[in-house]
Amino acid sequence: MADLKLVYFAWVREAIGRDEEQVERPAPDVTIRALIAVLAEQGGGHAEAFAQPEKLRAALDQRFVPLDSPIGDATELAIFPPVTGG
Amino acid sequence: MADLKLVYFAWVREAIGRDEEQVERPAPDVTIRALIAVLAEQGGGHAEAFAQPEKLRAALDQRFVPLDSPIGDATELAIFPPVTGG
Amino acid sequence: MTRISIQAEDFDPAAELMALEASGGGGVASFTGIVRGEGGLVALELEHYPAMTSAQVERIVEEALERWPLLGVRVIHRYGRLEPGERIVFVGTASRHRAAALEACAFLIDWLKSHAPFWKREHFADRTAWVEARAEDDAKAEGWLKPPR
Amino acid sequence: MTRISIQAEDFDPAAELMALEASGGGGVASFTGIVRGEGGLVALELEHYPAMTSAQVERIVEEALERWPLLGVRVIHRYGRLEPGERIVFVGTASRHRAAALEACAFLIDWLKSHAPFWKREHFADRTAWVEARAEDDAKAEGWLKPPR
Repeated sequence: MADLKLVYFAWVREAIGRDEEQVERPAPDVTIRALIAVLAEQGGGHAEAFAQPEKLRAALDQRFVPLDSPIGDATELAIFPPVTGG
Repeated sequence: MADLKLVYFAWVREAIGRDEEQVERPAPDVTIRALIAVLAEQGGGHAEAFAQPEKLRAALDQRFVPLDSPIGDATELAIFPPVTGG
Repeated sequence: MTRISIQAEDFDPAAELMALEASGGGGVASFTGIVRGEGGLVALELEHYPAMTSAQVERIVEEALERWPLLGVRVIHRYGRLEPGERIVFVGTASRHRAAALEACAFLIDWLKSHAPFWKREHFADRTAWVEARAEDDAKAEGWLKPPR
Repeated sequence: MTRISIQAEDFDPAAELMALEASGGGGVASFTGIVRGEGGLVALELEHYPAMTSAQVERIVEEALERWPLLGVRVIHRYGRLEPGERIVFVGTASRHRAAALEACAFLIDWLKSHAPFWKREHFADRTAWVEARAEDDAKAEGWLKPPR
């Protein structure tokens, strides 16, 4: 199965230094929270961006979901701060 | 003391056939309801306009008041149907 | 900026919005009432009580200014003969806070519809009829007697 | 008539109001959000999630259409760099019923402010800062989970 596409917005994007990247697809029952914990272990921008998961929100295939959702077979996972509207 | 000026609107005005008239000022403690009962006794348009007081509203010197308000020393009494806005 | 007009002439909502946008607020809310052409209506005729209307509208605008932090209020109410599709009434509000602008706009239009001294007559091809007050409108306006949300 | 635009360009609220007035409703409500220039703000920068924004806004407009008898809905949301006094967002609604137009307008702007995937960064002369989400906005939007008044 294809890699998982991650997209980042706002200060998450800035901390990581890129607006998207491909990562190796985890097992379908791995949650978003578990995935970003693994990514944070890379250190650097990922560690900074994912240090406080309570400040993060996520969308799977353009739908808001809780961080504890399993990634399943989604093709795009977005990680970002709470939205601040218009 | 000067006469009391009565002003009429909408179908009250049409029933009476004029938009204003002067009447002899009643004693200050006479209520609007009592005054229009007397006027209705004239018959004709006044009788028609004032036949159902529950369908009438009033203003004394451009302030909405209940029909049971005494006329006091007001200079203008308006009688009209419930307003129907814009 | 507070401005009230009771007039026979049409008005330009665009110009009113521009003026409200310039009042420095974060949000501008507006409501424009239009004559509906239902049931074969040919025209609506609005009669009002000139000596009372402006004073009453000024009072309710003052009340809105007390309740909400507004930077601008614009009220226009037409009278006379209006055909379907014509504008009858405009309420525009500007505020730093969107809820204040929206709530004050709703408050003012509810009041105008239920308490302003206007009477409407409907003209059809074969008859005319005075519009009767609707209890519903009164209920809307009374709702505002509670403190604002 | 339902139309949604997510765009960098400015828009003309007047033209939007005219289109809504022509939809045959008895009332048109609108809200225009403007960039406030407080605290020395030089510009606001709005970032969004394009693949998500339009789909989300379409969904919430559909919800408004289910809840209220609307004849027209217009939503415009800008992104990019905006200076104080510039328009950010527009919501316009038309309905035969003024309460429906006003409530749907408030519902849509509350949702856009609290749930649309936009992020704002404030630029000052000497620094920039991402705006933090306000619990208040969430509360406004959650209020709509109750049935409409």
